[in-house]
Amino acid sequence: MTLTINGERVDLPDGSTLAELVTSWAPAVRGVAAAVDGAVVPRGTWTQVALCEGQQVELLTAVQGG
Amino acid sequence: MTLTINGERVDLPDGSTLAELVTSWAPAVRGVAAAVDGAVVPRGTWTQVALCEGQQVELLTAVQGG
Amino acid sequence: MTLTINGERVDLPDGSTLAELVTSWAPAVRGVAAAVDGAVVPRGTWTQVALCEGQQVELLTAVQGG
Amino acid sequence: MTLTINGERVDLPDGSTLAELVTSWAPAVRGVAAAVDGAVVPRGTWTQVALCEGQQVELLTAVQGG
Amino acid sequence: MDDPFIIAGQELGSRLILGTGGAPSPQVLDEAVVASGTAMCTVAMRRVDPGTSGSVLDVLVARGVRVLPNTAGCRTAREALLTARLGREALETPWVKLEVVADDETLLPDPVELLDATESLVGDGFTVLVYTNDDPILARRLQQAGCAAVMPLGAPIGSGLGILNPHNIELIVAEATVPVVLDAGIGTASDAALAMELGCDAVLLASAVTRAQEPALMAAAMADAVRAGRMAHRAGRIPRREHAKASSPTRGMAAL
Amino acid sequence: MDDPFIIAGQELGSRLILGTGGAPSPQVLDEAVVASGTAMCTVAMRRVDPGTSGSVLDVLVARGVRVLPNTAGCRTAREALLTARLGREALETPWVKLEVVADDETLLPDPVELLDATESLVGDGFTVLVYTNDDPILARRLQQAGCAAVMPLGAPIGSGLGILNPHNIELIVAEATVPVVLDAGIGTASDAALAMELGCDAVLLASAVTRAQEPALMAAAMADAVRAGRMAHRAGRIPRREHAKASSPTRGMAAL
Amino acid sequence: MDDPFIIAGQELGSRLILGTGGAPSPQVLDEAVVASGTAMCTVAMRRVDPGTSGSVLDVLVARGVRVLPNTAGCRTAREALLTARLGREALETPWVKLEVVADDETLLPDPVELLDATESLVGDGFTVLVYTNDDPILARRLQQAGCAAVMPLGAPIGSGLGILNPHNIELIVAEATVPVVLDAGIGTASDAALAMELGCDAVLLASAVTRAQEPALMAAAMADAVRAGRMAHRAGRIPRREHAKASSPTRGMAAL
Amino acid sequence: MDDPFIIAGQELGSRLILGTGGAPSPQVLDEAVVASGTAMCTVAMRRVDPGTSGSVLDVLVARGVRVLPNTAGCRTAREALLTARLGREALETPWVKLEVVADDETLLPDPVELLDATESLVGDGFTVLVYTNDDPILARRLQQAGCAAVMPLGAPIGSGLGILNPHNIELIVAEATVPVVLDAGIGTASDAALAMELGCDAVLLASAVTRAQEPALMAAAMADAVRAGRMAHRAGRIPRREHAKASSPTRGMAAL
Repeated sequence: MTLTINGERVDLPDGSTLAELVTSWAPAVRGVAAAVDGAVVPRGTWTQVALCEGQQVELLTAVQGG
Repeated sequence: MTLTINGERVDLPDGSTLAELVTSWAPAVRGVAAAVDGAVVPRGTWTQVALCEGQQVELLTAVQGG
Repeated sequence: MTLTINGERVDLPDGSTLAELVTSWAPAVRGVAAAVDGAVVPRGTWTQVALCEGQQVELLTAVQGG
Repeated sequence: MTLTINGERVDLPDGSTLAELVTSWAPAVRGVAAAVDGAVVPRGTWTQVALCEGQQVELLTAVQGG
Repeated sequence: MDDPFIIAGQELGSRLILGTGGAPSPQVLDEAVVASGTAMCTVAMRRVDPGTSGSVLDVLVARGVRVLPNTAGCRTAREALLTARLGREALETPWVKLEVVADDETLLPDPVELLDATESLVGDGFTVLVYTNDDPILARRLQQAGCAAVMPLGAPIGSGLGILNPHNIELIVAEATVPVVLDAGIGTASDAALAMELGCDAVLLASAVTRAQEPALMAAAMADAVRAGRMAHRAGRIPRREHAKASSPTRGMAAL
Repeated sequence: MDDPFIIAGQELGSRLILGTGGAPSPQVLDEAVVASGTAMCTVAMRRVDPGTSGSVLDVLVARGVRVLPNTAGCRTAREALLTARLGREALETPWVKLEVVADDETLLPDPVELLDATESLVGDGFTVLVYTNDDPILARRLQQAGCAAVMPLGAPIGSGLGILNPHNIELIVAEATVPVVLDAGIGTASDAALAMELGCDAVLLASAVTRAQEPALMAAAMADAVRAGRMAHRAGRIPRREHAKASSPTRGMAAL
Repeated sequence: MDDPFIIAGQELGSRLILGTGGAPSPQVLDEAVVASGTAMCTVAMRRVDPGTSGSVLDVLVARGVRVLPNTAGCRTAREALLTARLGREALETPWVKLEVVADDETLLPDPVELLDATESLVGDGFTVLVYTNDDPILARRLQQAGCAAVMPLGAPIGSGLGILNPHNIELIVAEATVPVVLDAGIGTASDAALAMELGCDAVLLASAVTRAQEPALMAAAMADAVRAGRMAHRAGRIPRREHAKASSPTRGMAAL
Repeated sequence: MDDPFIIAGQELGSRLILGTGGAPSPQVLDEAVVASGTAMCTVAMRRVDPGTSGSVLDVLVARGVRVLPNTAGCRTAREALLTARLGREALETPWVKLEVVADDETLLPDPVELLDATESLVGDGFTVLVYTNDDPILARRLQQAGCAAVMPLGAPIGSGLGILNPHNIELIVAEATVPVVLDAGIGTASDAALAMELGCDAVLLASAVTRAQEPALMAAAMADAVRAGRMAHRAGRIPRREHAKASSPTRGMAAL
């Protein structure tokens, strides 16, 4: 299936979970937050969240700023 | 009948019109505007506006300011 | 003999020395300097300086300032 | 004879006067002043001032300035 | 020589707008109006006082200056809208100087109510000259809401502190799509000149003239100052230099 | 209306004195002189250049303004005295703008040489208008030495930085026994107005006008600014207040 | 000695809050954090970059400073709310530095969106430290909306212009019911000291330190400056006097 | 970390020099000296008062700070020379803070007498730290005359007006060949920090500390402020920018 992750189109195996995505995508899980289709997904539920075709996923982390 | 004009309770003969009130109240009609119960009453209609018991009338004019 | 010390006329026994004057006049000798008739007199010479009738003596010390 | 006029070495016929020099040198006499060997020479005396070998002559005039 | 000063399509003959508040007498006000050469004066709307005869209008009408009613004293958009409508009715003009202040101590505009009021008055057909703080973003928002002129303060009303933040006034001027009128804070002539040098189109002041020791003389001073500042803005000032630059030639010195 | 501006018994028709240095052409200078309404202009004394025809004098004489020779470029009292004498001879005037600067980078006055020069020139019969720094004590000394006008700087010559230390100018004005002319540093109209508001009797400027993008327009601006500042000074400005003061009545509000 | 600095019931060990933006490297940031003695640093929330290893968090966590996520870059209340929630989720803190700017040129707050966002975030349980302009009325409104700290700018972000309008900062401090943190505009140590002397409870700065030629040294300077300004505020400065007042006794002079 | 502060070959352990005038009691002075961390304090020379016991010297000697006699109150070079000699004799030090003021109202230095006095004292073997106005040329002359430190004022003594003309202080620092000490005018901590940021080597103040409501606390504030200003000067501040510059990354924003 194909999703948009941080603005890039990405192919993932069907049934992938948000937890799997974060692990593969982020250098370290610490300090990372995820939003799917504009809604924040609590860290504790990532393992139960199955991703679907066409979803917009945003993975954010803290950077130097402000 | 008794009305409140510019914050003062005033007795007026029944059937008084706004035009009569303004004439008696204001030194000069020029530069005067009237509001009855919070609504502005156009000058052109003053003669047709009969005042009623208990109404709140505000008669304003221009003064030195800002 | 009579001298002027710090602006005041003062009587001193004949033959008084500057050293004697300073000792009697100043609470502590430390930080005191003396001028006689407008000339600074080095501390080391005070014992040899005999005062004379009519001399102007200034005894200064450090005070809080600027 | 040779003089220094406004910093330049200039040859003049013997017996030249300051008046002659100014006339030949300055576009207009108005607003001109002359100094010979560091002394100001009043305008009225220019015709009587004979220049001599080696003198330093300064001819100044008004220019735009602060 | 100067380009015309135009608000909402109407040309005004002077870049100095005079507030009439604070004048000790109609006579003094009249002298100040004449000396200022102003083309428009503000007035406030207050309850008719049967006792009084004569009015500020007599002075202004006699001198042929445009009368601009304000909404001074209003705290909410609702009050301002009603007061503006009464002013329009009384003075037969759709122009209004919109003031919506947050309290009587600071007399500073309430940004939220001010923006609401601007939208309401514009929607009701008013030509809105809006008194605002010096926030460039609020000024932008007020222009998007359709105001005819944006009038930022230099300092609090009546304070005479001049222009506390010229940088903000420059930012407002830089992106303005309507005339910018420096309103409030002016204390003396050099403040008014500075406002114009910053690029403002006009200056509105009251206390600086009406409460001066000699109002008419100060009014004349302000007229000259506004003209001076406007010309200086257009003339292109010399740059500021950290170091000196001679104004007399350094060549051609005599050897003395 | 204004009281006359008098130096050494001579009334001058304008409180704006114009330095002629920096003007790109005699034509531009002429336009600036006219627009400024000045009654006196400064000139420098330099070596005659046989090549050139025409002179700044042609412009000034044609416009009927008084010519004030300066001693620009002089570093010592001796040089200044000789230069002043040449100026007096060339222009047939005992008036001189005395400048004795310490170096070409800062163009700041040398206080010691300046005081010596003032004493020498006064002794030699000159009417000395002295360009000085903003030190109130040196200004006092120069007046004791007999100068006809004391001319403190607002900022370095040609810097356009305005008046860097208004406090010193106020101190100088407060005890002055001769006219005080703010000389040097003016960059724009509001600077000139401020100088007059501080109590100066006149303003002398060159670069601010001659090097502006539009010299004649800036000259007109300066003329208005000097007049504005003078009137504001005489009119008695309102006090600065930390807090706002309403300019519209707080009583008589409608209950809306 | 000093009274504690408390926001939302939490005491912070330093009145200097450091923004981490602009540091050339984590190493330089680490040195600056240590030198500043700060107890809280801001961070921005941005998309994960798979390439990068290590993070600003490593530095901050290692130094034991509180991490304050901001909403930099947000233009609307909606964006700010979502970004704040992501920051809360990522950093497990309900504290947020709320920024809602109107554009990328001025980076000035949008007053309307900012007030909306404050209400939304407070309603959603956030502890809101809100970056605002220097309008005392907007600051009042933000406090009424429940912000935990109001953080007015001294000048535009990164400008280093210092505090352009101290008068407004004083007005904000005078009526504040929550801590006031001077945020944005600080260029050098004296600016930070001035902020504290005006009565601010703390200073937040980033560029002044991270973009200085020597960030760690400037961080140490800011730490001392904030402490100095705070003490000076509490010590009660001498009044400003127009005239001099001798600091040495005028009596007891010798007759020399 | 900082480079040493050296006058005439002697290193001083602090860049804050404290004037002792104005302290309400020796006890308060002692607390202020300790809190300031100063290494040198000024004293005035006055007639011995037989009545008094104890002296400012007891405090200073006990705290091990260097004592610097001044010539406060002197109006002429002659008076200053005699007073300096008495100070040298009394305190056994060739160092002197030279003051020659023109009057008691302004307490401003008399440039002519000051220069004469400097030449005389240097000729007599003194190490002269000279209190002067902010004229860069006079400062240059005093250095040519051999002073060991030049100490320009920021504002009149005891006025607390801060640094009225930073431009002049920068000019003095730029060409100084001896340490520059900002003396007089400091009112609060940010003034002291600014002095150091302008490049001064040290700050000398009295009233700002001794007449503050809490002298010891203000002394501590000044110690931090001087250190902060010095570090900021060395750290290289960010440039002033007319426009904002983001401190958070503009890339990597989430699409929300």
